[in-house]
Amino acid sequence: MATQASPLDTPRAASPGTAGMPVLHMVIFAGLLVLGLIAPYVLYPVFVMKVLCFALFACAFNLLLGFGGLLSFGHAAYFGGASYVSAHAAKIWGLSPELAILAGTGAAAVLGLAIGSLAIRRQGIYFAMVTLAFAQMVFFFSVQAPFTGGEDGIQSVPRGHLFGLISMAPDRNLYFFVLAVVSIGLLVIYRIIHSPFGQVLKGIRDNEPRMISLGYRTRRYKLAVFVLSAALAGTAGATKAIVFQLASLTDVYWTMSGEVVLMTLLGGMGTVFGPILGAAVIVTMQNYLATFGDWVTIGQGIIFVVAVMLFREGIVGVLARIIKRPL
Amino acid sequence: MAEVELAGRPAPAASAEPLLKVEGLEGWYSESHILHGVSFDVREGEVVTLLGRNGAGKTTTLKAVMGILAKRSGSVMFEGRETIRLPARAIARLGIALCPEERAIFSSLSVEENLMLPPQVRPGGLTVEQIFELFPNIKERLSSQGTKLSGGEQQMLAIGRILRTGAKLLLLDEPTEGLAPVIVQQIGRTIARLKQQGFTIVLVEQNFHFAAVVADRHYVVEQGRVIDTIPNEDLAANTEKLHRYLGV
Amino acid sequence: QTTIKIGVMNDRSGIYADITGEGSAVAAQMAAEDFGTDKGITVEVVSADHQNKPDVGSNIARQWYDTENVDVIADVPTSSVALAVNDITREKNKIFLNSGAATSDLTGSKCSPNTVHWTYDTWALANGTGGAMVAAGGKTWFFVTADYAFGHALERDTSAVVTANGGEVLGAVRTPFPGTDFSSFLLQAQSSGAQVIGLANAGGDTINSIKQASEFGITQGGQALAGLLMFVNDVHALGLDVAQGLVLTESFYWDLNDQTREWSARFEEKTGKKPSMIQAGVYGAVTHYLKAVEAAGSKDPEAVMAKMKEMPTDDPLFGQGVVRADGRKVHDMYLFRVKKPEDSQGPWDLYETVATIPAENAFRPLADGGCPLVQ
Amino acid sequence: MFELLGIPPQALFGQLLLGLINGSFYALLSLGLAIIFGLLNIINFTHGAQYMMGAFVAWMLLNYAGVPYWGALFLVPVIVGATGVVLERVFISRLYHLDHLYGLLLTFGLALIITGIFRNQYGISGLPYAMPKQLTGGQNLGFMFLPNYRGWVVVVSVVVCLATWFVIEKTRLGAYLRAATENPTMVGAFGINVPRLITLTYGFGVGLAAFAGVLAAPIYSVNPNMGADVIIVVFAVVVIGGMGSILGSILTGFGLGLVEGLTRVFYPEGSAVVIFVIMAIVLLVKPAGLFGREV
Amino acid sequence: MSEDIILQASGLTKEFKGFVAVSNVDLTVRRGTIHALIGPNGAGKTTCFNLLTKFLQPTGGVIRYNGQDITAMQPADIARLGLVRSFQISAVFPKMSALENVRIALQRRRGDSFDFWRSEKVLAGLNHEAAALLEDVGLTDFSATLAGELPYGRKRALEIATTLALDPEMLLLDEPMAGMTQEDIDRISSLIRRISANRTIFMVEHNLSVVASLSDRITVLARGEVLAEGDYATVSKDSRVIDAYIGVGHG
Ligand SMILES: Nc1ncnc2c1ncn2[C@@H]1O[C@H](COP(=O)(O)OP(=O)(O)OP(=O)(O)O)[C@@H](O)[C@H]1O
Ligand SMILES: Nc1ncnc2c1ncn2[C@@H]1O[C@H](COP(=O)(O)OP(=O)(O)OP(=O)(O)O)[C@@H](O)[C@H]1O
Ligand SMILES: [Mg+2]
Ligand SMILES: [Mg+2]
Repeated sequence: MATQASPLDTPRAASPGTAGMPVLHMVIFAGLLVLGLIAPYVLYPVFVMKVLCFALFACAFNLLLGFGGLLSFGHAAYFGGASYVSAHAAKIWGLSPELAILAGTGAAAVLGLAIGSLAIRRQGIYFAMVTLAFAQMVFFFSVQAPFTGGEDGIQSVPRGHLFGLISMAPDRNLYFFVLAVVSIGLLVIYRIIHSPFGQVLKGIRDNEPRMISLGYRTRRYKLAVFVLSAALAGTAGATKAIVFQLASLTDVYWTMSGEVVLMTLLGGMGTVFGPILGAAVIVTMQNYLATFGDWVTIGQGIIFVVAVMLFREGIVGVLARIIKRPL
Repeated sequence: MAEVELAGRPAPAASAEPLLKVEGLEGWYSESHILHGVSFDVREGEVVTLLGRNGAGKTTTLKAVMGILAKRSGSVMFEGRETIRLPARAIARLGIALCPEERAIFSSLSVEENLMLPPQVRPGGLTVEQIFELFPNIKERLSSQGTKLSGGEQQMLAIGRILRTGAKLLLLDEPTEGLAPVIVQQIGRTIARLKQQGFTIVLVEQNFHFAAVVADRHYVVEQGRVIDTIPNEDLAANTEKLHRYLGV
Repeated sequence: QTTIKIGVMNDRSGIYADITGEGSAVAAQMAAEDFGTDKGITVEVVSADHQNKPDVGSNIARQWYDTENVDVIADVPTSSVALAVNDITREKNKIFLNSGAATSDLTGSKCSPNTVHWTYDTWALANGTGGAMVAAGGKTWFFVTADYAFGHALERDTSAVVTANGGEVLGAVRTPFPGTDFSSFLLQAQSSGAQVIGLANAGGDTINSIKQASEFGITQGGQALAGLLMFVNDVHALGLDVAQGLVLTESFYWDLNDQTREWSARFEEKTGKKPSMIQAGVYGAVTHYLKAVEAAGSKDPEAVMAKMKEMPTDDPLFGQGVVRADGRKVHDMYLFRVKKPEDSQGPWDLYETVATIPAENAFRPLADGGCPLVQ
Repeated sequence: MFELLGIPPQALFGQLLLGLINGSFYALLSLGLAIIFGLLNIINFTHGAQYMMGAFVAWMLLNYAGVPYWGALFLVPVIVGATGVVLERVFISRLYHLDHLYGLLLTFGLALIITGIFRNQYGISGLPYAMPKQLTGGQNLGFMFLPNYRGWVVVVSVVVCLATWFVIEKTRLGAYLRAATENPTMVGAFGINVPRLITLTYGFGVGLAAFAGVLAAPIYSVNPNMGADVIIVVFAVVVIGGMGSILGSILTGFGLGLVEGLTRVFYPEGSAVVIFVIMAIVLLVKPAGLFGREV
Repeated sequence: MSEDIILQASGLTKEFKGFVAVSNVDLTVRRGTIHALIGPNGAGKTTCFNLLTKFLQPTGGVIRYNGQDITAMQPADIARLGLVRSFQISAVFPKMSALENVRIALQRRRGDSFDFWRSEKVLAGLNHEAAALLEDVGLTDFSATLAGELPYGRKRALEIATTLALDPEMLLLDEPMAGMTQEDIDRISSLIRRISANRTIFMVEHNLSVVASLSDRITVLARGEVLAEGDYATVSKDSRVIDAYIGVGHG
């Protein structure tokens, strides 16, 4: 269900020949890394870490939407679910942060497998609604279940010691750990997109019955990408829990699913770098509008509408069109 | 009994003033420029064919005339009226009807609903009985879902439904594609009969022999232009030229 | 010449926006003005919306303390957020003047040397409503409980009080949170035949249950509804003909005495609404804090907290009182019954006082809270 | 007295009746969604917000213009429907040539805006809307006290649902609409004014939502979030019923109302998720939905 | 059953709510032959087709492929056995270039591509083979064009190339010539003849000249039942076939 408007569908994005990472992309990745390294010295580290977590979340989501052609409206389930698990792991089991995050990621993958195997039975908009509904189920579970602490959430989660050695309490230390996690996550996604597996996904998005007649068991591929996306979303959520020392209902509520869609759409779905930008923009906006209450909601709504009506390719998508290169 | 009704309506002699006059018609799909000034005309009561290789622009031409090609320019005069700027629905109301290449049978409608869908734009269309007489298969499957018909049955339905509307000019895009010879012959007869009834028809055809039987004139389309016109009577003389055009 | 920055953090868009929100910021501002500028203390009030989300709240708190050198955070309704801010305030060693939150943990297991809990808490509400209702003859109870930690706590505390006072709890039904249709749960409560139906829920849930209770003629049927967490604005929103007869506990009502009436009038000029007890609480807490700063001659948290706990409180809204070692501010509580429409003089004339619970037994005894600070 | 799992049978009837009442809201809303989706291929995420608007506009009419409930019942769907028409003309109509997911995203954004605005204007603690005198009080059915109003809700929504179903599945207009969703270009080429059809359809679907909103105003608190909560459940309802079928979404709506009602008695904690659980099961055994056409 | 029978369907039946589209059809396709299925519109050809490739589940009957009962199998798995189909309504990947269209099929032969950790470099190796297949169907000049923008005829050609890329043991073609110019028809026929060397081909086709020239064996279907079977000469003389299908005075 890729769309006329998304840059995916244009021949340049198809780029049959492209193998490995084009120079342009290497440059951009490098640039981002440099930014990431200097950011904590000019900006409030906790804020930047939030941006990083959401960047990863958005990219994971984009893997499913932009490249798997599946619009999930329930990605909060994996993001939030993972954050609960890693918070629990760090606080109750006393795991070190990296292990807690792994635990969260694993949990998200399992959840993704469970929900995904049901959801992929429906296509397109149904798929969106089904994922939304299941996410809502996870939400209700989180409200009632004892271990999630209901609406108090899991609070005062220890940041712990990396590998049991380096204290993560100082914001800077934690920051560079988070930067590392997120960068790895992003590179993994990049590789997935440009793998033979990625090609198959493209085919399925384009004409599923034909893929079947060619002998592809398309459901398994869809499920695979779904699980991958869920797991990576989990990594983001788990990391966030460590950063804010808190896992709460916000992260499993449907508005969170909406926000990640917005970030991806705004940045440019089906682009490699769009979601990162999208996340940065939205998180910043939330920060500055925080004092204005409803205006956050209204602002997000307006961005949604404007993005859909005026630049569906998203910011980065538009840039890509201008410089005539996939971004 | 169909014949009886038909008798009511004398076939008008082909008049001087063309019913459809296409001049310098240009057409685009988004960016790609497909029609580069197509010109041809059809007089009332005539059957003309557009011949040409795959991708020559025949279908696109019909779409442009019908007004469902998003980007088009030039001139399309119907009964002396310029239609190039009208929306498709207005053009249809003037009495032009299209039977598209891909048939466009509606899956959410029953066969009957499909048949009854197009509103009457003029008197003088065929009655449902006459249509059943032409295409018996349809009658048997009236209640089933439109797209559950076989490829051929769908084609018959697609033709049948525009015969009801009483449109004066019929645009038929490869009506015999995927049809069994019996049906092809049936359609041939139908077209002849419609002609005799005073319908005017533009026919896009691959099936050479078929075209030869029914048409008054053949326009050869190549790369978005009409490059030649061959009256049917001269067809024999021009076969090998035509073969060259069509790359046979 | 000390400058003090007070951050009023609360719900400005959600369910508690009316009882806290801008009104609390106004109250804090009023406290600063009434305190006066002549004492060499200049006060700046900033405010933010925590949307009832702990993550948003802690995020704001961190940023305020780390980058905008806020000295005090005030109000903070919604227990989950309050607990989060409680932690951060302690970690950063600042001061937290809570007025909006209900959880009694703030001065119990989770108590902090940097926190004062001013207006009310679940224990006080349960005690007020539960105790007084039983005393007034409401012996048998049935709970309609929102199915999450907070609802459970409310039910637990209240049933304890009810049984302690010789009442009996016939049962409870757990309702999904948040919910809109409570009719079927109310019917279950009705068929239980209990004299009192305790609504162990909050906000929209409470409002809907009360609406539907009146629709199904439950109060007409002779059963009494007890709101365990309700505020004057909720009653105002419901309207008297729906809410009449409902009993609830609050620590402040604009129409208590001349001082409250005078202050509330000023408040109404600025906001167009009568104050809720939470907004009143913000005023009281900030006033007391400023006095303590003046007395301590610095804004150093330890010194100021010490002063706040040492000096008796005195303000026009809550009268005399003290701040206990566990951070609990104690004062009288009141059991109100919602008036019948015909008895009401004006749009905000809503309550009649059923009982006054004296400060000494309005709140949980210092010893029972399990607060580490008092061991 | 004979009891079923500790529930006297009378009480059970009572609960079933209540279930039916919620069911009628599900039915009205999912019907509206189904129509809009069926004919415009758009998942109208704004539906919840428009349901909420219905309730609010009724409240405004009463408080600013003194229009009583009965007037609102007819005026509100028209007014809100009109706003829907505007939205369709200004925004949605620009998206038909695109993938459906854009429609979803757009309406989601619109929903955020609308709810945000109403929150700003009216706060969130909810506004009171009095029940029409004619419908206050209730019947004592022996096993329960049934407020007249609730009975009215059931009756009127059944009628509205069936009428709608008839128009779409059995009339010529309905045929146009169905055809237009599949291939608007061709239908246009037959001389039918497709854009207008679609606009009016959207307006109608929105009108249904608003109608449900008016029905809800007297029993649920009129507050800006009332739509957001219910819409997701309705999505599940629609998935269970299978969106292809109008009748399906109606029946599913009422049916699930009943099921939910029962859960409230036997396992209240689960009543919030029971519909989602059913959805999961349906997806397993009949992915197209109970009434959905396989495509 | 004997070695040289590759596909055998017995008692094949398909009902659509009451309407019997295919009733009790027995079909036997010999290895290495070109077998044509003809019949008037609505005879049940496409339905048969969908039954054989399991895109429809038969109401009754058994299908054996190389002696193996495949009646209960999934479409994808059938394809994996080397029994591959093309579609009557053309099926390409509209948003991929012609080359990619073919390559995605070639990729299938590498086995399942769940290797998301690999770079797509590994696919570049397939480009030559893909180009060769495009050459075969005369699409060399279009290899970079998006399939969606090819004219109908060329789409069909591309689709056949894609199907061939799977190097199937048996090929089922539904009206491969429909909507093609004589030029294309000739090219595709010769292509089909060429590939039939080491394959079995089963096709539905209306173009009788094609059927006549290509097929070794013909089964005539009418109203869902087998009307006649044999080589063109036999079938075209059969009186029932003539009035049911070919009609009087044809070419
Ligand atoms: N939707 C489209 N977008 C872009 N280009 C198109 C589209 N449809 C057709 N074309 C191009 O327009 C040209 C003419 O197409 P058209 O369908 O008119 O040819 P035709 O003469 O009808 O061929 P055929 O005999 O195969 O139907 C072709 O080159 C084709 O690639
Ligand atoms: N899914 C379906 N539901 C109901 N009837 C169907 C369905 N598919 C096909 N039919 C009917 O079964 C009969 C055979 O259809 P089929 O498509 O096999 O014919 P065909 O031989 O392919 O004809 P054509 O040469 O026109 O394609 C037709 O009468 C058709 O209406
Ligand atoms: Mg064509
Ligand atoms: Mg067929």
